[in-house]
Amino acid sequence: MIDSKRATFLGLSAVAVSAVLATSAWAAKEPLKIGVPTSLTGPYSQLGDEVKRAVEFAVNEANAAGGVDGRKVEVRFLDTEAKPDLARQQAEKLALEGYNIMTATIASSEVLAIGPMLGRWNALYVATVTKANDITGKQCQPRLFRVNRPDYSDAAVIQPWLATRSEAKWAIVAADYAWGRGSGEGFRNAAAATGKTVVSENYPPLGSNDYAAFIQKVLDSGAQGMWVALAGRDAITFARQAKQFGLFDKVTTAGISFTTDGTVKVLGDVVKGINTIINYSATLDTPANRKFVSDWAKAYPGDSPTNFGGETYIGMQVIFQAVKKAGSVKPADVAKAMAGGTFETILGTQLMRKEDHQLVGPNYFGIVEAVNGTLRPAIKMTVPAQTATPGPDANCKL
Amino acid sequence: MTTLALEGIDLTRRYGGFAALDKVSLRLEPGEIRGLIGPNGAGKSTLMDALCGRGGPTGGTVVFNGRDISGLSAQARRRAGLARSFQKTNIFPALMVREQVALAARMAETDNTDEVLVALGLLDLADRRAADISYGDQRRLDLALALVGRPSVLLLDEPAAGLSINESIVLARLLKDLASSWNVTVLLVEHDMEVIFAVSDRITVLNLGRVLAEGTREEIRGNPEVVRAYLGSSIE
Amino acid sequence: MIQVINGLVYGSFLYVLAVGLVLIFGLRRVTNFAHGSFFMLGAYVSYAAAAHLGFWTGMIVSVAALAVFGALLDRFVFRPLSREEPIVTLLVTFGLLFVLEDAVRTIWGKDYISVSAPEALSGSVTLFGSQFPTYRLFVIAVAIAVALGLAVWLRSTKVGLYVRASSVDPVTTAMQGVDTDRLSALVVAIGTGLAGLSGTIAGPLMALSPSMGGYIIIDCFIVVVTGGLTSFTGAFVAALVIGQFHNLGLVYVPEVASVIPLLIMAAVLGLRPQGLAGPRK
Amino acid sequence: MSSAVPRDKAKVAAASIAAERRTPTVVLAAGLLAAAGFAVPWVVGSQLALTLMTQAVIHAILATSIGFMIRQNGLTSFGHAAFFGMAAYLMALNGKLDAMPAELAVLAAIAVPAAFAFFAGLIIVRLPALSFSMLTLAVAQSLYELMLRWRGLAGGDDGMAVRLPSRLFGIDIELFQAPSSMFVVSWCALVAVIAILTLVARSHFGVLTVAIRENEERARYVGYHTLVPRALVFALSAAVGGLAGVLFALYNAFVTPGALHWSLSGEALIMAVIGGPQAIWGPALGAVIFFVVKNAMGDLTEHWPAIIGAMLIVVTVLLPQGISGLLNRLNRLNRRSREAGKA
Repeated sequence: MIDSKRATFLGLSAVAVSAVLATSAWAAKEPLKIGVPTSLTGPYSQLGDEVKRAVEFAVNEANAAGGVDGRKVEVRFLDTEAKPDLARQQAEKLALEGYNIMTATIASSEVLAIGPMLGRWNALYVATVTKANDITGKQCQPRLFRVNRPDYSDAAVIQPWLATRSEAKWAIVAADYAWGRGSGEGFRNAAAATGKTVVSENYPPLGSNDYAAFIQKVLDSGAQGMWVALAGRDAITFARQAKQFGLFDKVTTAGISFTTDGTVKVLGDVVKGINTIINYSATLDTPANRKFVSDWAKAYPGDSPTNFGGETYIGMQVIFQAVKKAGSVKPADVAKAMAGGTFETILGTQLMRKEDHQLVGPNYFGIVEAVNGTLRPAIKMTVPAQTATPGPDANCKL
Repeated sequence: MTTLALEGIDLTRRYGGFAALDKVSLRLEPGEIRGLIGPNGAGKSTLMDALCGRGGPTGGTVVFNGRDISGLSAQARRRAGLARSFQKTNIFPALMVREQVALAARMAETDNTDEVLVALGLLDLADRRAADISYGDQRRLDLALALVGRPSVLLLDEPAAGLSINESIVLARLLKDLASSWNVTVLLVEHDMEVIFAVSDRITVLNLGRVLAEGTREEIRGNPEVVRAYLGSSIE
Repeated sequence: MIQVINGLVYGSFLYVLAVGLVLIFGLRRVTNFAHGSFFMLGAYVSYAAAAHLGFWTGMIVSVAALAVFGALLDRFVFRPLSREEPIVTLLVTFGLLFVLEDAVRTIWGKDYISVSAPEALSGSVTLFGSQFPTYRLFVIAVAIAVALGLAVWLRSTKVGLYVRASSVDPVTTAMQGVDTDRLSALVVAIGTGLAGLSGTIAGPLMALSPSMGGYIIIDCFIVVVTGGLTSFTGAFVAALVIGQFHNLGLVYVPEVASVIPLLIMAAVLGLRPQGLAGPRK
Repeated sequence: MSSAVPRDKAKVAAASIAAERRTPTVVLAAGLLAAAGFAVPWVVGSQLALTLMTQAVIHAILATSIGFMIRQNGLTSFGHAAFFGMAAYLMALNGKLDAMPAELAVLAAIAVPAAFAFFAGLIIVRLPALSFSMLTLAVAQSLYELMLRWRGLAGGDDGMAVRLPSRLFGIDIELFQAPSSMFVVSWCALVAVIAILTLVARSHFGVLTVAIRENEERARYVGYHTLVPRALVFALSAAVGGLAGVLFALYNAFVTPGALHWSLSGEALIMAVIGGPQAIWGPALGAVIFFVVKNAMGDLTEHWPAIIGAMLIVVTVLLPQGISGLLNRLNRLNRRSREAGKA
């Protein structure tokens, strides 16, 4: 399946590339070399695949249109296995090989490991799917940028949604590491602000095989609603087991990263009706996004971009436009063009704050339901950019 | 009166309800070669273990050169000069022959590695790995590990096991030589009666964990109880 | 009370996987780091087969396929290496782990896969006043069936006797004229077949991914070592104890739950270096 | 017999002289190799190659520590990353807390894992080999879990930066972080480690521990205590692992729980066995080869795990003694044929 899609896509892009090559418009200018240190193998390889397809799509699209600023775009992927040490090693390798504008790494810990080295490597990095606040907060760096919603933005979305709910007693199930703990805290604050009580808090270890103990605790707690911050494998295992215990039928469930395009595709009916924060969705109805989704479907027939794919594509849009604006592929010039600039993305015109290098954008809340016959998270509520991405992070000193 | 080289007093060891050793006493004069014989399961190896401090707790007392060593570990007994060799070849296969003899020598007061290698005819093999030499050579190496550092008492557990008749004879002659020239006291367990009768000054016979008889070669050969219990018709 | 049953489920699941390791270690003295990958392979094979043939046939296909795989593995890898240091075979199983993961990733893709329980087991029953998924009871039943089956096989057949003898001392058993090579092929096949079985029963419990073996293999080794390396009874007791304490840990002290199996192992080895039921040296 | 004695005496003398000659040879060879390391940055111009080589050498030190444990104790550690990560985290935590000068922290980061291993070793080296392996794994994974959860000070899974003073041992800290100079530092450390371990292995202590590995019971019956030497080997191995961790922390200035994870232990163990731990230098060679091959394969294809795995199977089946085993065998064959030629 995947292979046939790829083949078609490669075929198309080969035609496009040769058409452009014939004019040899970009022969004169230094190419734009993009390095992608991401998870090609290991537990996060599925997410790695999602971002890889988005990067490839963006690169082919740009080259077919004559390149970026008349430059050919080249891309190189290296495997990080989602290990921070390896990510740093591979990013260094990419930077030294000239692929010094980098993006689309999977885990926050990887980006935090890469960040401090960017100056030394004379490189630039744009985070597209990593949420740790520190990336544009305490550990922000002159050459480090982020286009996706950080954790505090997700927290900012919970409260308006929670205010609309009637359930008074809530339980939390979140992965026991920085992100899960942070999300749990965000929910607790939102619950306090909206007059709800949290009756059960559970932080299962990362990579658990059996969630029965936690499911039973939620069932016994008398909670009417449940907040879930589990991702990837954890999300799927938890959802499957929770369904078997009838948990979703008994409590209203909402979450973050729990029901993404990827996990919904795997779980199907199991997670139907679950509420979720949505950072990006192909269902978003703006002209720019409609065009992106339909072009994507041409390149990968029968497929639509996932949330991580969409976010990564935004990152590529920002990089391309910054390069054009800078008229250079030197990381220092591109960084200068990026900081404080505004960019036309599939989510509209967005500002890259110069104070903390965070792209200011909206955030969404929705529910898993059938859209055109396919089950997927669909947007029900939009939280505008000013609320979703509150003021520059005071912890960041650039 | 001279001090005894090694004395075991009322040595007792039990496994569950079974007494492997039942109040066995033994007195070895300095320089003596004592043969220790008995049918399988008589307690010969257990007696060796009890004397050298191997295995579980033992009742009774072990006196070595006039000193009570019952509370000492096996290591301490070896360093004091009570050495033993083993029934199964017990060497360090990966080490060179010289290396391991020297290693054993270091724990003793005198380093006579070369002397021992020469005496046991191992010098030509000194720089070979123990795993690569013949079985007979390995048996002699085992002996060398016990002998180096001039221990005053040697407990030898079937040193001739698996050797050819010729090799056994050479070994017996060697033991006698060593005992007299180095003044070593030897307690020798051996199934090969030729060897036992050829080298032993006195012989102790064990049966069912007790001392059945003790005496010179002739006395033992003539003891009807011993003949019945053990020697049978094999001695003629 | 219901939490105790949950512990039993996880313990049962661990047992089915770990006892395969015990079998392989007993006969070949192989520390099989690829066992988690066999488990993963078993899950994928049964998933693929079940898509066409249903859950139950999928289970049979998976067990059979893994058993054949195990027999071949023993013949072409473990047997030629049986004279080498254990660490060498260990390394080969490491290599196998890499290859299998990549092969599965290539064949079935990187996406997670989630499998539904078979129709007959997808409901739930009322236990101590709460709803409890039938499928979880099925997992306990499978473990009991495997334990009983092994016990009968080991205690009342001649082959079983050889296996027990070989597990304690492969060299001596070989000297008694038992064809340990043929025996090993059979036992390794059963061991990997059990990995296929546990992979199948894992399908409706956890997400399938090429790296899923890594999440379970450490717990399995802990069970085997705690149980005494070559003891089938030891593995059974260890799996249930560790499964139970792990689950109770999740309920009462979730912060340290993931190290509880390690602590149990350390405690057991501290008191009995040979493990719960290992032979005394 | 008496006539044989003079000949024997000559042989005895010759052998002991040969033994005495070895020590200076090792020192001299180490000196030359270390000096050669200084030339490398001039010959290899590429920063990329140098940074890869630096990382390979740091891994080589870790692999050497595991190999030494296998060689001297016959025990395989599945959790050697514990010492590596422990050292790296000690450096990082000290940077944060400013508990002691960084120079002292370097020494502590080597000494603490060693002391820890020594006391743990007194208890666990007596266990059956596999149980020992699993317990080392258990200790390492417990540390991993601990650091993963310690969000306050150690940053949990996000890891923590290693704050260092501007000068360390009087050397500009930049030199520890630039590939060209850090390669030289790591290389010298590796050469020194191998030289020291070689001398230790040839010393009485080294022979004794091999003897205990081979036949612990017999070692006791020639008069040795066997527990402490084994624990000491474990401690020495841990110290070397700690040294690798220190270099890692200096070079990367960043530590995450990954530095304690079993996959790092496993990878280092693979390196050690590929190289062949029967030679002290074998694991280091294995590490460099494994690192280079993995890197090259990773560049070529995302199917690198299959290629690495297949190579691992083939190499171990063909060369169960590792690469050093093969080289030694070739060397012996070569010498034998030369001797045959002379005769």
